[in-house]
Amino acid sequence: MGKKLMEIRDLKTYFQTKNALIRAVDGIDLDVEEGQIVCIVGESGSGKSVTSLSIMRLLPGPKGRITSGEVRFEGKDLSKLSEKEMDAVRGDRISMIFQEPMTALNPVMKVGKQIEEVLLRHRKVTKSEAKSKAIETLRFVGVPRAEHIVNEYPHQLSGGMRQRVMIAMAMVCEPRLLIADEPTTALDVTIQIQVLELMKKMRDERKTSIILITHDLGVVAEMADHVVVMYAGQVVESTGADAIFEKPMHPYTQALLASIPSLEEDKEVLYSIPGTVPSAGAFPKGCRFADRCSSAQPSCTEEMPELREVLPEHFVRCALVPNGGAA
Amino acid sequence: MSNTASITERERISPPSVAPGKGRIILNVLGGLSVVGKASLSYLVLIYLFVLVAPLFLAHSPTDTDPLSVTLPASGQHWLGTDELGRDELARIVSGGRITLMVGLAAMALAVVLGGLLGSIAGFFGGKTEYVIMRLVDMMLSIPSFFLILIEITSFGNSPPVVIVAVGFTYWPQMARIVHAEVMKWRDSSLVEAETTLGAGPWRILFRHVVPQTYSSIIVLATLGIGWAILAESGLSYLGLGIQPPLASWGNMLQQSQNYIWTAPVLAVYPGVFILLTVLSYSLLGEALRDVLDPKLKR
Amino acid sequence: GCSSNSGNNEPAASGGAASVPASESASAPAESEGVQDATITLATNADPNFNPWSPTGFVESEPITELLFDGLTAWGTDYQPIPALATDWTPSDDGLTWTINLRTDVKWSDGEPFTADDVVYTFNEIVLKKDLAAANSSNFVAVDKVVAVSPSQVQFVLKQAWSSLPNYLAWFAKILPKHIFEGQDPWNLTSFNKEKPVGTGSYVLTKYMAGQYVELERNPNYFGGTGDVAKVVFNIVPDINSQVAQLMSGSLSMITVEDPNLMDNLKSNPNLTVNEVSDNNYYWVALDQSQPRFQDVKLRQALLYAIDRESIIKGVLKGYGKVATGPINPMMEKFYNPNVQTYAYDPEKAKSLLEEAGYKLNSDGIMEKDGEPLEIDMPAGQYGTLVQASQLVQQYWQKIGVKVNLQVIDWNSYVQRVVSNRDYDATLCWWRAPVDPDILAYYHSNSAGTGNNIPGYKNPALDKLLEDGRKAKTEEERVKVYNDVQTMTAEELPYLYLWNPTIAVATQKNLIVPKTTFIVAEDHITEWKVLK
Amino acid sequence: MSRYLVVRVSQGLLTLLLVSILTFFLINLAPGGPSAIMNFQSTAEQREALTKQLGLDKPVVQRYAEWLGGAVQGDLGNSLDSKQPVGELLAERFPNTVILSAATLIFTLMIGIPLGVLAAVKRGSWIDRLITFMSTFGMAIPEFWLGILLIIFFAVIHPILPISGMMTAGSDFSLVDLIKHLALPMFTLSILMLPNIVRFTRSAMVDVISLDYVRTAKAKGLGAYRVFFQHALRNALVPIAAIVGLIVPILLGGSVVVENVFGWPGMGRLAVQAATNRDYTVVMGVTILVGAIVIVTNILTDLIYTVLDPRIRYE
Amino acid sequence: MSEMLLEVKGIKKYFPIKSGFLRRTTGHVKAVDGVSFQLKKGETLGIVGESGCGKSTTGRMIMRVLEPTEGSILFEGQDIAKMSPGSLRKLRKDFQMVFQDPYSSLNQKMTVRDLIAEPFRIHNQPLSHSEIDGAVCRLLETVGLRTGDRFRHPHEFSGGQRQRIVIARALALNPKLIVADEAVSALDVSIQSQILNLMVDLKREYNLSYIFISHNLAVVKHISDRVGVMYLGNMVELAPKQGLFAQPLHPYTEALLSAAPEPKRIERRERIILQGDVPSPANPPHGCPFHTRCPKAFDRCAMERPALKEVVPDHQVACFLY
Ligand SMILES: Nc1ncnc2c1ncn2[C@@H]1O[C@H](COP(=O)(O)OP(=O)(O)OP(=O)(O)O)[C@@H](O)[C@H]1O
Ligand SMILES: Nc1ncnc2c1ncn2[C@@H]1O[C@H](COP(=O)(O)OP(=O)(O)OP(=O)(O)O)[C@@H](O)[C@H]1O
Ligand SMILES: [Mg+2]
Ligand SMILES: [Mg+2]
Ligand code: NI
Repeated sequence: MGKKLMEIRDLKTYFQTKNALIRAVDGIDLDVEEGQIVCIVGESGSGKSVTSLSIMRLLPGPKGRITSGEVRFEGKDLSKLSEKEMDAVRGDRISMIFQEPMTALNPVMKVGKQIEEVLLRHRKVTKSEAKSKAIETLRFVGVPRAEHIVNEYPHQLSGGMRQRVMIAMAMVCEPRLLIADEPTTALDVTIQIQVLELMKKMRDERKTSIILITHDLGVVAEMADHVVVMYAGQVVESTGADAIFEKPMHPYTQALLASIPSLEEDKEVLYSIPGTVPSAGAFPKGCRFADRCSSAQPSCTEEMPELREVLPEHFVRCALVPNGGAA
Repeated sequence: MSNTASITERERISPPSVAPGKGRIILNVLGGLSVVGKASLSYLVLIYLFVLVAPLFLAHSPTDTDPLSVTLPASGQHWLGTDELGRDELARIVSGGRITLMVGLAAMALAVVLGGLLGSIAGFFGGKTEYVIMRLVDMMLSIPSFFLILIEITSFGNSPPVVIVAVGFTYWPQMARIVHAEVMKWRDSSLVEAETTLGAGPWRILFRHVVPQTYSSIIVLATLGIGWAILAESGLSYLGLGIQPPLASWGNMLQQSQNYIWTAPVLAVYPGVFILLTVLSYSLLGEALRDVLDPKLKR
Repeated sequence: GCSSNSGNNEPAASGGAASVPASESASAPAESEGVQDATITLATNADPNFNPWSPTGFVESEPITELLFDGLTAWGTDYQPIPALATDWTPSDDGLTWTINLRTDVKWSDGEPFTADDVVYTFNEIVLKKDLAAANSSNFVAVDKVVAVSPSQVQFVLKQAWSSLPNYLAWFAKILPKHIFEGQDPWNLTSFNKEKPVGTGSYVLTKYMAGQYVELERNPNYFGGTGDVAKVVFNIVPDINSQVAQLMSGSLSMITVEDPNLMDNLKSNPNLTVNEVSDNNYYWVALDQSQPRFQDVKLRQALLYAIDRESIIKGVLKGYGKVATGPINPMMEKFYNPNVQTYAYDPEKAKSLLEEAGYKLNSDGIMEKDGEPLEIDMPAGQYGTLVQASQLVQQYWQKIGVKVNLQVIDWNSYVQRVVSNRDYDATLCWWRAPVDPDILAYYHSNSAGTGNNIPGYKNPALDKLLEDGRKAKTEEERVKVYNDVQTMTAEELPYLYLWNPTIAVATQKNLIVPKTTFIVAEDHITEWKVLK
Repeated sequence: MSRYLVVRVSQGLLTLLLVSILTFFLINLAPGGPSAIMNFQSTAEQREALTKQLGLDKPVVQRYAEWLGGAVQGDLGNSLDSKQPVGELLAERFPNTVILSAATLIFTLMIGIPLGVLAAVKRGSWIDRLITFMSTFGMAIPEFWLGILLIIFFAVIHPILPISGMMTAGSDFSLVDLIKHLALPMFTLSILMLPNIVRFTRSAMVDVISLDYVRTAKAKGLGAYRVFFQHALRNALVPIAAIVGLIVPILLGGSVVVENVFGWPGMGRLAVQAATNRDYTVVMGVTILVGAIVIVTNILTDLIYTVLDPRIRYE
Repeated sequence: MSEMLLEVKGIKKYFPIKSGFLRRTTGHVKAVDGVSFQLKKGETLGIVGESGCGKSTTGRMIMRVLEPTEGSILFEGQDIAKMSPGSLRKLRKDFQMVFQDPYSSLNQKMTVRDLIAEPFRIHNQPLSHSEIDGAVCRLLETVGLRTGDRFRHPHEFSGGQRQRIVIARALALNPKLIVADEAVSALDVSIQSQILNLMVDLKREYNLSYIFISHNLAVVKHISDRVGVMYLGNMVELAPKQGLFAQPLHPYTEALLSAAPEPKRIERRERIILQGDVPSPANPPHGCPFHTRCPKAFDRCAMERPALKEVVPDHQVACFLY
């Protein structure tokens, strides 16, 4: 077990909208060790992106704010830093990759400049040093003709290239932590695998920790050391990658795995989870998965279960899972 | 074997609903307006009621001149005083308001119909039709509206219908452009494809499915446009080209009052303030509607 | 009459001609020291045309051409013709030839000498050339031709006797330089008309910025001596409110104010002097005489009885005006005949006259004759106060059961409709003419339909009187004829006479000008005093 | 690119042709006539002579053909009123309108863009509401009314600024003098324009601010200034350039009234004079010139796009 | 499983590239460059391939919402590619489409009832108000929605429910063929299976045929009988699913299958990681479209384009290796 790089404790991020208080992230615990890839999976709207934005303190406007909890990173609580101190962390110690490589790059700025900008902001370097470093980083992420590409605009690049530029931008300052929010969703499978391999290379060669957000269990299986399953703003299961696929304990995790078709085996009928995710503005009182859960008990709707360590390093939020596992 | 759970499940949905009438929808929209929007709407409702109903209660006719009591200050007899020919200012404001508000509405109605029709046809059918219509729009837009109105009015005289047509006629290209852009967004949409695959003809798709998608932009634009039309009429009146006496309009009252700016400046205040408030209300209402109907809509 | 010009604002710096001081209590200009070489700033409301005869030169040009050019005669402050380029003028016995002697010491501003040829050229080649249709040229229909007798003498050869010639020669009838115009199209000579006019007047043009200002400087060679004013700048200010504001703030030296509303206001301003002057001007309503119904004098009288002119003058004109009794202005004391039929406001009388004429109120409350309701289409042109005045008339007439459809149209369309097509039932306008009783052009049957006889009134008896007036040799004769004319017009009402307005010339306190209209004052600019 | 220009320009010319036909027939079929002819005191004989002099006795179509023939060769004819060549008249007035419009445009852009950015950045706050409300307010005031109020204020109450014309009559040109004269008309016109710019900037910025790359810029640790001005505003400039293209006709239209109120010797005043005097050739000249300006601005804004946004390229 | 329903022969779609304001055609996007296949009654054909390879374009041409540039589409023997709009409109009820984004393919301003009744109205079916209502309710029940919700608007439904509405609408006229273009891609994983199950059920119940377009190999494998693999406007492999997934012949199919992440922590067969990006369809390479990225390419691949040919019974592939 490696050294803890980041510890998130009971993070709550709420959005105040005109009609309701949206509890997008509702008490999350998350640990990231050095050189570890932590995957967060969960359905759309379960709070994955908001978690990452909360870490980065990039929540939109006055609406959304961190209500409580702490984000300990290298000993500092990020949620307590001033905006200026936070700026120094962003892009340097922690950096981030977003889902849409097209829109995440500034369309009117040359690619090279966008990378250099980070260096100029965080490192004492001259422009030309920044440029050569940018080219070097682009080469590292496998961009051919890097010295030409720096002078091109994002729209002149293909999707895969753009995402690599994003990665280059994120790693040019050699951050300790990379947060990647669905970095490959917009990419084709054959390109996706290239990008995923690249991220592995980053972890292996630079010991960067990665939080990888995805809803694709295939990607999780490919990449994760540790998996966090989110549902309705909460962590419902959190454990090592092997355990999730071999012994999923939370009914939601189980259902999820059962409901996706696989290339390897043929399922006559897919399991399907009835109903839909409750809306973040109106969560039920008890277990948030209760009304879709096939094994739900009346008590489930009454009381919110705790996230418990049922096996070593295996946390589950379900009242029905006994300690020691074997649901 | 079918997974019946997925087919027959009864999903959690709030209580069974009945068909909401159009009225409900309108109420919902109005209810969603911001405070400023509601205030503007209330002002507009009141002012329309005022100009429609007030004549029943007014003691004076707006055309009754009295040379011996010109530019009187406000009094119990004449609540807003009298104008340069001794006519009751309140009665003039009311009857001028009728005309002004009517010109605004009618001009905009014309612009909406003409612009909406041409814009949506251009946007939907594309090709040569689009080219011709949009060139026409370009042409209209390249004559600054004021010049065009100026020429139209000098050409056809300045009876209210001409003023309405002239003002409306200058606004339709703007309308057409927006509607064109909005409709064009839908031209290749899956909505249109879906309807096509159902076998619907192009006109049905255009008017039943695509045009309704642009209603909110049209409503917003029209609301803003009414204010613009009212201003345009008053600008025309300033140049002596708007609605003509003995008909009153706020614009021509303002224009007349210019001659009394040194002696009876209050004559310029009443119509000016009414124009200001009305145009302001329309604009604010338009903004508020934009927020409710289509938060993404931009000009 | 009224000249067209741009915009609908009342022309402020307008070229009224013939007026007398309204109040004789002129505090004589203090004999204190004047400022030599002063600059004064006047206003005009549009870009001028420097050609005084140009058909497109109107009130905006007149105050400027008045300073740039001279006529043969000019107005005295008593509105009698005084010598200008002419030294004296005498008619022949039959009245058909006027012999005029010219000054010999006059030079054009380009140095050329002024001679009889210039006069001959101006009249024969410009004014009397029908094809050119020079402005005001219709005033000179009685002139056959002008002959140069010697370099310093010309003869005006007339078609009929015309006793008013010297008066009309002072009325914007400026002499143009032959050496510039010869062989040129006078209207297209923009180098003269728009850029560099050459005149004999007291001032010469030094700078003209289109749309901005016209700058004149004292003509060093002017024959009439020099005064305090070295430089006259005409600011081109289209908006009357701006003009007034500029006057109040001191950046204009003087403006003409026709709007009675402003007069009290300006009068109370301690920095301004306001001279009230009356203008030879009367407002009237013309009723289309080609329609039989308007040929009935009872109807015309009834319609005049129905208008409360006293109240209009008191209320709307703020007292700045007098009820007009006929075509001759009381300022022409000698010719004015006060003892004519008058029409004090009397709606009852109006109604009974209508009844006499065969009209009855119908169920709609409208007067009706033989099933025809008395409905009047009344176009009103957007110019000055015409629209407002027409609205007042409309209201008065409606009170006695006459339905009036008022149609306000822009000035050009109005002229086309009323003057060109004579397509109206009634219309309200005004005439402004030289201070002279000769009104033949506006009343003679010959000018019905095509000329200035707008209503198209035809009356052989009146025609005869007017012709006699022109032929009259002595003043007594003329007085008698025009007295009769006034009696007849008052009874017959070829036009419904409304009022004679009083206008005002407002100046800064430190500028002392003769108490006359703007244009006449300009003829006497050498006498202006600019105080410290 | 050059082919693109050729096509744009030829389309512009076609538009101008249509504009000229529309204008010519409208104005010529209008009642009334050139004020030379429509003089109240003229006799029928004079009117007839003048009609002939001005060539107005010919059929309208023939006159249009003649006008077009001249216009194609760069001869817009002579004013019916002053007899000056229309080209000269326009050359006299056009620079003045340009001075007023350009000053207004620069002024409004300088004030409006920062205000719009501020409103967008502080979206939802009271600053935003205040700015939005003020700009709406500006859109609701009849400009001539505002002009008159300003005249009263500055002429009488505080006579510190000249209220008419573009230079002190009779004095030599001086920049200070020009700026003083410019102040009021420019301010009035700005009140008319500012709302457009502010709102448009705001909405363009709001759009951009919520885009991913602005978030990326923040995620890179860049400071607020760099994020909003280097990244966001730079992108928002594309739609703002578009509004500048749209605003030019509004500006020229608005200047008609403002030029009249403040006696500014520009094309707007010329146009109103010409229209009321039925000075057909001048009306045509102004319309064509204004149309051409609008077309040229549109082409220019399209070209500016390519500078502002590398994604846009015209072949 | 014998009767031929649809026969697509060499369809092509070239989109003109119009540049800038000029609107001049400066080239063509060869979105679909000669694709042929057949579909039997009751059969499901899956089409996979990377983004931009022409899957949707193919689907839309079959629906005739796009005019094919070339080729013929025989639906029960009639060539719908050449049919007039009028007669086509009548035939349309036989083939329907389900779109990727149910939200944008539904008129937001209409109630679900009106939306589902729309096909009846379009085809002027002489049904009374209550008959239509009944039909709508039946359809809603078929796809598993509450009939009481029929007066709601689409935005009041979740993604999966909206997709059901779209399916109900497609079913309204008893079609024989449904083209589903990325019908489940926009849905959450847990909802996706609901729709897939529904589609399978409906197919059995109504003997429907599907053309199921997706980039998700696992989903295609789950639902299809046969699978076609497209690359850059070409069909590179077409085979029954068992054969294709067990024994991919085309190097591209091989790479695709190996790159697809599997939700399993197992040792997988050797990864084939392709180099570079998909070429642009506006400027496709000469010869085999895949040769620029193909690990097994040889000289001939750059020279000529391989045709789709049957190398194993029922298994067609376009590659010179076979
Ligand atoms: N700006 C916002 N205002 C209001 N609510 C928001 C906002 N951003 C997110 N939310 C809400 O927060 C909840 C969590 O959203 P989040 O984006 O984290 O989901 P996610 O797990 O990333 O989903 P996806 O897989 O679709 O990206 C959702 O219910 C969403 O509606
Ligand atoms: N209307 C159009 N005009 C021009 N090009 C088009 C048009 N529609 C599609 N294309 C182009 O045709 C090619 C094929 O597009 P298509 O949508 O069929 O791909 P696809 O396989 O469905 O991709 P995806 O998986 O992203 O949906 C693409 O390169 C696309 O850019
Ligand atoms: Mg997300
Ligand atoms: Mg597709
Ligand atoms: Ni006159």
